[in-house]
Amino acid sequence: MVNIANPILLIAIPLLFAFLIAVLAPWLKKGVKYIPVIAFGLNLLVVFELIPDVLDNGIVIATTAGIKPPFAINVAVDRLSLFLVLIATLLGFLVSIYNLVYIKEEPAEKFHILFTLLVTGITWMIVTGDLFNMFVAFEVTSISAFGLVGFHRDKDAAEAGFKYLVMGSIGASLLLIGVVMLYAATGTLNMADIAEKIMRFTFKQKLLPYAFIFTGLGIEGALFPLNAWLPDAHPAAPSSVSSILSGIMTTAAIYGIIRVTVTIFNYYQVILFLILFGLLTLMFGETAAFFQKDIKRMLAYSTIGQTGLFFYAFSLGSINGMQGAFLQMMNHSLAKATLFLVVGGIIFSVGSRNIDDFAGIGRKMKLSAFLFAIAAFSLMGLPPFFGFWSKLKIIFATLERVNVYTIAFVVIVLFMSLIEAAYFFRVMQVMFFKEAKEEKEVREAPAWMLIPAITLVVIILVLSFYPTPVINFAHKAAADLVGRSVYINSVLGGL
Amino acid sequence: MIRKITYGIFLGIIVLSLILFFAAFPFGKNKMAVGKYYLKNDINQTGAANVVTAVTLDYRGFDTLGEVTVLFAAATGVAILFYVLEEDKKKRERQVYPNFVVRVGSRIIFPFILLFGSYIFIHGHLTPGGGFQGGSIIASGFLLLYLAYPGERVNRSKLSVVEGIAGITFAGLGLWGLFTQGNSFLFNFLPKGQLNMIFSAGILPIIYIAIGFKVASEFAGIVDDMMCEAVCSGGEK
Amino acid sequence: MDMSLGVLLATPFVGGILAYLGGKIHRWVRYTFAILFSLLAFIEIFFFYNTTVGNYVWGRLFGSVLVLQINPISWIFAFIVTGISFLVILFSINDVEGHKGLDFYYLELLFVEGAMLGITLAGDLITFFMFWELMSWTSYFLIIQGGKKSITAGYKYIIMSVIGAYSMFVAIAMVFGRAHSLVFKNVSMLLSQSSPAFVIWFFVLFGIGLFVKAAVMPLHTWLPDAHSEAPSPVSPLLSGVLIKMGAYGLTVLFYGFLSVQLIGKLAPTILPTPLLLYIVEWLAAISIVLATFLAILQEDAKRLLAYSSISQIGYVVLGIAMGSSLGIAGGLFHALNHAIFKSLLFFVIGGVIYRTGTRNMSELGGLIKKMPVSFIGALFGIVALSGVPPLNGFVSKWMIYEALLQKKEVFLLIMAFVGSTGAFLYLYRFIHSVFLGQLPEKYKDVKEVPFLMQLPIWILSALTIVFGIWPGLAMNVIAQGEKFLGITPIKYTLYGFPQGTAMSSLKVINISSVLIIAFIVVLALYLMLPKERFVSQYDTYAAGQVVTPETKYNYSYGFYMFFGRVINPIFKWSADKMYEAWARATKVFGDYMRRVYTGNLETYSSYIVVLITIVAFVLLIGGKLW
Amino acid sequence: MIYASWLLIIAMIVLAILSIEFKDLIAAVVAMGAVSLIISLLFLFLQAPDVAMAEASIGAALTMAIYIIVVRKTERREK
Amino acid sequence: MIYYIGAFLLIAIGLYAIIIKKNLIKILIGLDLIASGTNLLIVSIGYVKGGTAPIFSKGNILAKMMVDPVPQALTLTAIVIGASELALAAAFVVILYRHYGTLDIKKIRSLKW
Repeated sequence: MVNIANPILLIAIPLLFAFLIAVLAPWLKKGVKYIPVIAFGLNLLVVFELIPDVLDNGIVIATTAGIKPPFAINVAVDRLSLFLVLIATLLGFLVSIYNLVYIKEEPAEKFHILFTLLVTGITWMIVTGDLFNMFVAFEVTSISAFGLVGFHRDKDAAEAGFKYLVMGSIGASLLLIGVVMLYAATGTLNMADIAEKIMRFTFKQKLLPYAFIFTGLGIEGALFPLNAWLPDAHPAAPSSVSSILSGIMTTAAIYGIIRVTVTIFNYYQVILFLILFGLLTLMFGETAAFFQKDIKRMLAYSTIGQTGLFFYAFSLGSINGMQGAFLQMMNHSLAKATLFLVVGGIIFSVGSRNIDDFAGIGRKMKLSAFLFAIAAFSLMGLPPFFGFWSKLKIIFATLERVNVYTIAFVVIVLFMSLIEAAYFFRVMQVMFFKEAKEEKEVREAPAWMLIPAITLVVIILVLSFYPTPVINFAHKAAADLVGRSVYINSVLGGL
Repeated sequence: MIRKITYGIFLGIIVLSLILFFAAFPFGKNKMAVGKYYLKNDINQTGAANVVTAVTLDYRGFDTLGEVTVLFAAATGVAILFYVLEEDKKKRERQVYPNFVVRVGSRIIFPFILLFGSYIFIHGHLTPGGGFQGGSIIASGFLLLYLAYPGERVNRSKLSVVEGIAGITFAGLGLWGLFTQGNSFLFNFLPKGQLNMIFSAGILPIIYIAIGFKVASEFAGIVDDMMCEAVCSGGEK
Repeated sequence: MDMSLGVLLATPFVGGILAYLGGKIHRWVRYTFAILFSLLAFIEIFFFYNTTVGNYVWGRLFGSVLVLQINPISWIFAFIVTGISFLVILFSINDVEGHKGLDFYYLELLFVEGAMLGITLAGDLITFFMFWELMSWTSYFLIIQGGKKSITAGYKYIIMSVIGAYSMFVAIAMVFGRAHSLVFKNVSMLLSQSSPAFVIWFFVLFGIGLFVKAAVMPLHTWLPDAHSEAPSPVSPLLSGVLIKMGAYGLTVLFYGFLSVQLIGKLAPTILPTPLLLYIVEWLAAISIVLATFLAILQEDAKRLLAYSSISQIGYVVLGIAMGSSLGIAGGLFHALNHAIFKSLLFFVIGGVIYRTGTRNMSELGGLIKKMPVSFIGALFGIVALSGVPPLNGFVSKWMIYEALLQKKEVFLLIMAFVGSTGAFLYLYRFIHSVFLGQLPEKYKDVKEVPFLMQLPIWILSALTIVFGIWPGLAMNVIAQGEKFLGITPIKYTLYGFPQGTAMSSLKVINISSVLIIAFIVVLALYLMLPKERFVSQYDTYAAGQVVTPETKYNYSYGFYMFFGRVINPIFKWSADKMYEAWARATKVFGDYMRRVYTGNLETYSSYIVVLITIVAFVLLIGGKLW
Repeated sequence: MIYASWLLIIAMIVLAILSIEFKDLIAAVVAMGAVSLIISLLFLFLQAPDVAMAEASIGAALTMAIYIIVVRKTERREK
Repeated sequence: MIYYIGAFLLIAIGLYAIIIKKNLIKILIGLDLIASGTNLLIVSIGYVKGGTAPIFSKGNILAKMMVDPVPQALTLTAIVIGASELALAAAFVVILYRHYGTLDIKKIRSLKW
């Protein structure tokens, strides 16, 4: 009997289909656009099959080459990974539906190939249990992202793509150096194995490889000051790609950092510095977003800010903090993806990315504007939406211990939330309550572009009003992560 | 100038710290942990004489799948960036007359390059070399052809069909192993054969041949895109 | 019985959604749902009269239960919320007819009502905070529907609200970090055991959030803009109800979470009231005086009323912060009364705006003949507001004065009196400029407002009398509430207060009778005595020119300019300007901050290198991080 | 052998520096190719024939070709 | 050890080129140098003194004598990845030149703040 609940299928299926696009493109022509939908639909099935297994056992492990984990590459999905894999696959599926209508520019089939590879790479990065494999997945992700950022081939796209490429390449090299240092030190590449063997190392010995890996992943994960590519690249990419980049790619890189920090290095000594990174990222992202006139650029900066927020929450180091971080990750992924999708539809209709040109959208594109509002509310953390619960958790986790530092942290976080609220409300004012200067014919975006956003908003709403299962799940995921033994023992202890 | 010196010092600090780190793991010392296992069990587990191939394709075959994917993505990305509408392409094409010696010489050499490349990737599991090396050698053969006949182009859609099929072969073999035997991706389900024979090591040669085709067609595609760009839009002024 | 708290809370939300959806079918479906459900909520409130229902658990979150409760204190506020909301919806039907996006308007209106109801019913801090935020942003969407200027006003409102809410949020999180339960009972238990520093922090942070909503100076700056620019039916909701949520929060904070004794322990008590409460009292008193002065100088009728709201909420806060039984009762009663008469006044001015299209007082005048019902409403409103018997404002103000006297806080008493006197000035101005005097030519054909808009005016006018003559009706609940808070409830009778409650006893019926008799006597004298001859308004000369109906001869612009000249210097330093300067500074700073994204690839890569260099350097100097 | 590797590495560093300092981009690219070739030799010294082959055919040949195409397509001199 | 130092220096030179050099092609060379340096580093980590290539050819070679095969496999991957990255970067350079008419990175900064 074929067992569908195998995490490797999450990677193998879309890869197979991506290659299939290349094969079928000469014959199917435009028809290839349905292939990613099928691929991620199948993936979604696999994820749903995985959910009960992971919930029961806490972790699902799959081997390659029929050889036990430390010796061959393995793939492991524990609660935290499942969390993100679910989001990644879901976004991949929905955005590929969005692409059916959205991508009109040639060469469309190449776009679909790269798009499939991008989402696959992200999934890969999340599920892999091997450090070098993570590097490879990182490269799959970033190289497809480079290509997609340059998809429009215009001035902005070329500049943004090149900058992204240079920074991403440096990041990849640094990550590789870090991985290699760990190999030199331990003689193995399996995460669990390294985690086991690195315990005998001193703080000092662990610092340099950690710094390299952190920097490498941090570049992709948009941590300040490594995130300068992001505000250029996200707007330059087609909106559907931006929603994947913003929604899950940075999150996946942060996941990598979390995995490395907690599971491999068990590195609580550096946590104060990580808090610094989180807060700086948050501050710079949100303040810069406040000044943007280009909506996609604004959203990109907001992504930086949100990344900073959940990275900050993670770096609190407590189970509660991590729980908050995971909730915020989920919230950010769903909401930001929705925002980019909706904004893509609006730009599609209005033909401008300037916020001031969105006047009167609230009346002409009612549904889009409504979806935008809900997603923005959730992102800002206004009740009763899902973002509120995650923000609540983050603040509660911070103030578990009340001292000068935590108060200062909270003040910064909340002040930045205020700025975020300020610019989102400004956009909404323009959209809903400002009359358009000239009467232009603006029609609602096509239905196929709205359906993904609607689905995401429905998910956000369901989570908003029924958050308990997710919250409990996040708590368990955080506890598993902090406990470490679940992961390490089940990977090393065979199947 | 101050910038240069400052960053020189910074980079010096980084190099120093790296040296400091690696001082604990000196050059030439045996640091193997999993490596030892591979060397010990290579012959009975994979049957490939070349342990590097065994590691690349079997133990770490999943990495290689990723690597192939990266190359695929890069080739696609280059194709996107250099995408020119078909009609524009034809308009801009122009005739170039390269050296006679180059033209004739490349015609003679090209089959040999192909043969050499194929040899390398077919014997990937026995001798040094493999799909990547062989594939890139074949691609450099294509490069030679481009130098000789700048006006001509490869049929890109056929090239992409080749890469697609090669990729499907790789992923499909992996899935075959997963679904039929062992419940493990990339399971080596074919008989291992005898060491140092061409038909040995199970699925490894097949994968390496697929990779060879894939790498060759992808690099050829990249070169093709680059060259066409250079020629089609009248590059050098 | 427990379940019905959930039903009560759900009523406005369900109504809002149904009204929204119904509006897609026909506008009357929308109106039916809106009116029906707001009325339903109002009726449901009465099932909880004088009952205390605790701990209806409606959810669990982060290991804390989410609880709904109702007690007499929250009942008062829930009563205000549902009552005024119902009237606002009645009023809206004619007023905003024909505007765009009405479905959304009613949705928001009912959601605001639901959110405020949620605040009053909240039994734990998460619920409280959730509805608090919900109220902020839903009311924001109501405010910015009032035209161009309202957008800026709304922006200011939402920013200040969010600041306040976040301050409160920090306080809540601090408690959560220690108690891991946010049910009110546990909170008060925790606070009673905590160190004074912690309690003071909690008090201040939580208080800031409440002060912003209650518009206590210097955190009031959003109010004049928001209240005056909001659509006419929304202003009563804001002024009458929304700022009361701050008062409710303060009551809960002072006497629910803490207690007079506990606050007293925090600092040496040399003053008649504990120090923290004393500071609050002073802030309230300053609000009273300054806002009154500012109200006097306004030209815009709604702005005048908005400033008046700040000053009146000052009385409420002053009363509540007093800590004595009488003071608290006075404060709570004044909250109820203010909701009634301020909504009344806003309804009246809303009707005037509906008919004339302006709210600039110097352009109005003489509307008494055209809009008699509105005039009567305005008359009742201003009489009640200025605290003249027999209307309700008198009783509550009397209670506050008495309480101040009891505590011998003379300065505060004087300030309260000044506020009251000032109220006469601006209220006279209000009624004079709008209803009395010369009717401008262009308003010759103005008619009385439609019936549905008259209805709230009638109802509220009646209520001012009811609560003015029978204060015991309200005292009934308030005393229960005080008992609930653990304060000795005040003694009261239906008509007033017996001996021993305050320095003197009060029997409103007596005063009222005297006043009514006096009124009748004066009226009789007026009717009996010979009258002057009536002359046409225009039978006069001004500087040799014949006065025509077009000429404006009773000037109402700059009515109190002489007074303004005297007090203007005080307002050179306004809190508003300070916040604006602060915002500007933040903006400039942020503008510099974002310049790290130079667009220069070299810079970007150097960031990476510098980062690694730092780590490497740390390693080289011995791996010590600090 | 050990001296050969010393020499090669020093040559490699020098060539690397030259490759980033040459104003003529073609020369820089050629120096880069030489660095690749030396590295591939070093791989042979390090008992890694597979990698040496890959580096020689990919790193030295194909990458070089790409560089040269790009330089021809753009401009030859660094200003 | 000299191999390590050579690799580190290559990496450092590459980073230096990316930071200091303004020409796009030089930046590409810098990226390439970093990648090459990393590859050299990886392979030299796997080297064992007196070891042989990890291939069981016809002669009788003992497994104990071989160098570590894993870094070589990794390097193989890394080389191909580096090359593909470079190809993409080269394509971007061409596109940038088409739009801006220059290879000077200082002039290519229309996206900022």
